[in-house]
Amino acid sequence: MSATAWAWLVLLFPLLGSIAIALGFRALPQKLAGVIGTASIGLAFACGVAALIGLLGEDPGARHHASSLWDYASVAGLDIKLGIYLDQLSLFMVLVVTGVSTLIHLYSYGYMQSDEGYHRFFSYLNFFVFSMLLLVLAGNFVLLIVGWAFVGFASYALISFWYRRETATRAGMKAFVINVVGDIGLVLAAFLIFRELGSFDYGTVFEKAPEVFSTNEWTVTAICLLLLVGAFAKSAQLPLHTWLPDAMEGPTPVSSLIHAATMVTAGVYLIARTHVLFALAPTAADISAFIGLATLLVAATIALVMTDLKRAIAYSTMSQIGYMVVGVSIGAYSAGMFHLMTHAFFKALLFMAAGSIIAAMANEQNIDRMSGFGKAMRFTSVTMLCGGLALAAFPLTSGFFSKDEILAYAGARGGMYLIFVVLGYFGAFLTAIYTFRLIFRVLQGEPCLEARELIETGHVHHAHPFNPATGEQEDTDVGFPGPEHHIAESSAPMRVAMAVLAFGALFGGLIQVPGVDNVVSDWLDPVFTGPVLAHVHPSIAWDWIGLAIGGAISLLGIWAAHWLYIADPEAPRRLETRFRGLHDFLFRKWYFDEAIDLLVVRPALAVGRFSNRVFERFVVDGLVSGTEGGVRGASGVVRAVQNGFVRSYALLLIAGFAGLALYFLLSSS
Amino acid sequence: MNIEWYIVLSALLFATGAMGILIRRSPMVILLCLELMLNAGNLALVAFSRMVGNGQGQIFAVIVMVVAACEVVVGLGLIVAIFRRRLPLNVDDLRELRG
Amino acid sequence: MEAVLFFLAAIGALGGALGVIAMRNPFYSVLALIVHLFSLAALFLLLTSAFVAAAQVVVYAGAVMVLYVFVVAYVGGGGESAWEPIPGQRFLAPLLGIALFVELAVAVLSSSLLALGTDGPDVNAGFGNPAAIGRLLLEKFLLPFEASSILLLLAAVGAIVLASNRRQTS
Amino acid sequence: MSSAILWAPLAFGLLGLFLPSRTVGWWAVLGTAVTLGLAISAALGFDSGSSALQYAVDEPWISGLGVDYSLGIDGLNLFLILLTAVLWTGGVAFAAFREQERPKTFYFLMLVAETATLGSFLAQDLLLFVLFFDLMLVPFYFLFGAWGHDRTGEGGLTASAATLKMIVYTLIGSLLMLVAAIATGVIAADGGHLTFSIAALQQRSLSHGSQQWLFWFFAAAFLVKMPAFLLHGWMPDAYRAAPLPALAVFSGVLAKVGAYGFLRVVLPLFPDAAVEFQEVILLIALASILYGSVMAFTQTNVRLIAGYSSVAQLGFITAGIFALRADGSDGAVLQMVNHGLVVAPIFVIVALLVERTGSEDIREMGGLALRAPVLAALFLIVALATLAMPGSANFVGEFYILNGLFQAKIVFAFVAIAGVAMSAYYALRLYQGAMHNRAPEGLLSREIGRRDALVLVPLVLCILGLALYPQLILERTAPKVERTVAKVTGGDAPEARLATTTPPTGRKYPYMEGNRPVDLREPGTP
Repeated sequence: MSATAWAWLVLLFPLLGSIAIALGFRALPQKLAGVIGTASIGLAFACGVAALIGLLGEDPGARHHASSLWDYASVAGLDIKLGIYLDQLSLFMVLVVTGVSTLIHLYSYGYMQSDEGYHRFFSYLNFFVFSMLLLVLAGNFVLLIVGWAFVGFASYALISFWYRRETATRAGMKAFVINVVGDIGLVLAAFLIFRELGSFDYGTVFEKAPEVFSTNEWTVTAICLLLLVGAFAKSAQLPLHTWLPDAMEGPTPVSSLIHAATMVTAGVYLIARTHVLFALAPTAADISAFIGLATLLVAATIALVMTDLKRAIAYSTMSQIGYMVVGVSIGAYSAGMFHLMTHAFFKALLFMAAGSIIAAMANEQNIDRMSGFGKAMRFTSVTMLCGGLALAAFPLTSGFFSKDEILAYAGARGGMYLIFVVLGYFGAFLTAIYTFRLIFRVLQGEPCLEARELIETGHVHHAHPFNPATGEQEDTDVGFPGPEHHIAESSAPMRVAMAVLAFGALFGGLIQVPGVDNVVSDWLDPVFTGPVLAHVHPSIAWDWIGLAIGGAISLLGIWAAHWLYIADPEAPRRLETRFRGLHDFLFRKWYFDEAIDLLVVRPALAVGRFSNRVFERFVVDGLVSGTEGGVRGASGVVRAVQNGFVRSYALLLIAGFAGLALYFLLSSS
Repeated sequence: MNIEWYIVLSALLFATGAMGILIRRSPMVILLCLELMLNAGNLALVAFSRMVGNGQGQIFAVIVMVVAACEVVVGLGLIVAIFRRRLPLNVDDLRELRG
Repeated sequence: MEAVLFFLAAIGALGGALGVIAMRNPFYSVLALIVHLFSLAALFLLLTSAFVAAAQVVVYAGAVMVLYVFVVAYVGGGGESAWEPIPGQRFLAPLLGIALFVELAVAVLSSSLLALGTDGPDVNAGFGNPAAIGRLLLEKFLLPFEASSILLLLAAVGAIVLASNRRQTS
Repeated sequence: MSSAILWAPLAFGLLGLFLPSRTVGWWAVLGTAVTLGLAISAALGFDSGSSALQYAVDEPWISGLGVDYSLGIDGLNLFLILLTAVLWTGGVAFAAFREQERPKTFYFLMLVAETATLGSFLAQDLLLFVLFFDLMLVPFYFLFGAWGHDRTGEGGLTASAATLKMIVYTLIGSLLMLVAAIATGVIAADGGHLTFSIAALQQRSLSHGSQQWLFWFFAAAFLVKMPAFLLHGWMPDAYRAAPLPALAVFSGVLAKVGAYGFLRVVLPLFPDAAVEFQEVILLIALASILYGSVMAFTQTNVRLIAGYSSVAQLGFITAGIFALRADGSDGAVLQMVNHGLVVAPIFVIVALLVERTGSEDIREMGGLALRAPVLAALFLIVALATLAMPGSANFVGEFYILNGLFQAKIVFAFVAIAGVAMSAYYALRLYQGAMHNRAPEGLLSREIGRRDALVLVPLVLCILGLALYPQLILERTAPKVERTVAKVTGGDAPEARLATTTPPTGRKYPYMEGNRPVDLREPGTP
């Protein structure tokens, strides 16, 4: 079988799994649904590997194939086929997505077992994987948009999975609407591309773009900026990021899969996919890079003060995606994609560990109330530490290599790009602090009530679940984990998934070590030929110097976190009172939500209210009563004639007769 | 006598009848005025019949008489019915058709 | 002679007609109409239409008018008030009447009808007598004849229904 | 074939009057199903590559006036006829599962309405079109007025008052159209042979001045029918009054007749005026999109949310047509079908929601998904299609429309696309409000019944099927649409200009502006 046939199968299995589970939601036993869900993703991963083997047998320059099933909508000059485009980049993404997804499905198989909505969950999750693969494999911009919107929907459905929680449904809506804004950016970009290049097809577009556009021409810049709207909405970059922290209302495996490992990195993939266009629009690329940089710093500062465990990790995700965006926007494509992969490992892992702890806390997410889980949950704390080390770029872990490669590339470009190096390392310092803030506060210290219960009785704390945002009791009948939700650490599939990811987080970076091996860049680089932003290659020596600095900063950050949260536990509080204004500013997340509320939501609602109360009543109904008045006035005249006097009617009749006779007389003479 | 005299007389009678319908308010008299108009028509028919020397116009006149008789019967029946219900015998007071 | 008779009959017919619309009392109107009908019968005779004239006298001036007289006697005369409730009616009605007359007259006289301005062709003696009419009715116009007889029947039934004593609840 | 499709519902409706009241509902379902079968067989025999009129019937009817009984199917109306047949089958079946008052009259009127609607789609003669267009109103007048709901308790109107309002609005438009239709024939005849055949009228050109006023007379009728912004005053009251099965077909099909009229009548007959007033109509369309969307997300009555969303969707369709490009109009035709397939299930679902909650206020609903997961899933699919989720046929339609608009009038496209974002919000709000969050006290939800599923599931399957293969409609529509649009933009042979054969590939090729190729080469260069 050809590589593209395998790629079609990659798409097919998750879709079939989703449909099978959805249709059989009454008939299938719960376990079987989980098995089908996990197996279909596993099969997709296997097919991805088969496609990889297929591509490996070909010349590196010829490893791109397009294939289409049927004309999806091709009339009037629009060429929209149901087609895929398989090359090293899309296959790389396929492998990352299916690989991580398989593990997270495995984790969910255990984690969600006491949930009433088990079937629904796996159906959605499989659908999400299908959508993500469609996004990655799409052969034209229209299918890209389809995949793009499908993942947005899957994200919505899974965020509001516990649909009786108002905070969850509201967060889902927010995510969906912001994602639609992104979709619109993509749609407009596609229109502009079609106008200039006459095609939506990747192959045609990328081939023609260098011939048609000159560098930094406004059209190509506009295209890139519109693409960035889509990318940033999906990847939670400023200022379209506010949905991501709220998205943590969803079940933790969802946060792990969609809002950490895969979907939110789609924007990075998009920029890499359309690198030809960005290479022609360096200005747009620079804007993108600076927004990425701003996001990484803003998110890192917010993560420093977040008290909600999952939200803190979510802000860390934003920050890490900032690194990737910087990477692919300055030309370090392979490095960006490499960081995407390692981040998928360690961030998925961190969420899994967080999910385990939150389950043990009976749904409490506030880290102020957690402590001492290091002793209570050995396995979880070890894996969490692995993830944390990778996130903090501890030397020789995966994050260590991938993050520094981006910064090394920026350094090699020199000039203005040195800002990225300096602030990137500053961000890394913050990353190390906030990561270990979480780890120290959750795992270390005197065990809290729930942790003590676990240590002493071996039982997970038993409480009715409540909504951490509002404090109200949850409806468990819709599928919220009930009081019997005693899954923390106990399920073997969860342990397997966490162990595999921990291994990846620790050692995944070793496939791309400067001067040693270059698996990722060797594989991806043939994609990024043709127009590129810059032809630079940091020397191996500079790479290692960068790595050394990165390692030092990471250690410094971990030491600072240790000093703040272990050695001198009162220090954070002192700092908080000392810099109250700054703390409030960070704690309120730089007031982004408030600003959007003020600038977008309120005006829209005001317009709606105005339309409803004033416009509809006075103008439209005024038109109605105007019409009505006109009709009534006209009918008044007619009514006056219809006065009920028979003789009057007779008069009219005879008048009409006389008039007609007169007409005939006049016309005949 | 020229036929046109008859025709003009017929027109005059017809106009008189029409005027009567417009002026009078008693349904009874209105019926009478209708008779006037029908008879004006009859006169014209018979005159034309004579003019062409063909008896068919007279047949029409006879049939108009039949119709007039029917109309009278029904009209008078209505008047009696109105009277029975103690409604005013004045067409201006029967105004249910007012719009 | 014929002209004298015509004018006498014409004056009678017109006078009768004016009497119908001018009399306050319906009873007098009915009487005026009888005068009018007799005059018309005379005119018909002048037009050598003997049967129609006879029918006019027998059916109209006889039977129909008796019916009228009977009903007027039943419901009572009762003149109408001089007050005219419809504005303009009193002014427009004569105006329209005159307009109608003028128009009809103009229409007939200015038209190019053949044989207008003649007394009509010579006709044989049997023209318009009952035998001729009867033959026409029963041969050529049998269907209208039957139809009109059915109409009469219906009218009779209708009149009985309308005027019957049965009180309907409204 | 055309005649059979047209008269089948009426025939069944008349025969139904002689049946016992218990069976007349099923008889009506049979009638609509037979019509659907005929429509499907017509679609199967349809020659997809052709722009010619198929299954044409052309008999002189009132020869003195030049009115012909002229029917036919082509790319413009094929799927609208199918849509009509499908939705009527669904709507009548949905009604037949429930007790109706005076069932004989109800189903008779429903079937008369179907014939009238099919007639306005099939008619190829201008006066025949006008006749059927006006005839559509009559059955709905009685259906809304006699079977409708009085809303006086909610500050609304009685059913008959609301219906009267609708009739007054639409009649004004219809009368203007009647005048314009007669005038078109007479002016085009110019003393010669009088004909109202649309194809023949197309050959005769009207002067610019007459085109101007005729255009607006027709546009008035069509815009009221849709309804478009500022002419939608009848919609809220009528939608609240209407009985739901009738409303489902009304909203699903009748609104499309207006948009269809633009393509069938206005563009071919008044091409100059269409170009001249393009921007005015586009402004109206944009206002409909924005206003409909804004209103849809402030309403609380579920019927009105759907109603205002229709205003917005019809705005998109109008905008697509008046992009005056083949892709815009292709998208518009596709979107008419899509929107019909979406809005009718919405009203069916609204009926089910009202049966479950006893209220039409979205604030008094919630949490229904718990006991009705299948209903929730069906609703979700319909809601996603409503918001033109990429991957649905609605998205393809909107994509074509907006692409046409973008290439023709870029500014309008930017404004119109704001409506897409808003549609996401109001469609999800409708779904969420009913299905998610906590149920109000005492609300007893239950799963969709088998019988209602029988109505709803096929409609949803249609949505899904089209989502997978929108080309089904596009490829049959495109040839005729291209000819229609070519007439407006003044091209001679559509093949020579349309991008199907010469895609505008970069600067080396002629540049496309609107639908006209523009040569961007320096003057003087060969």
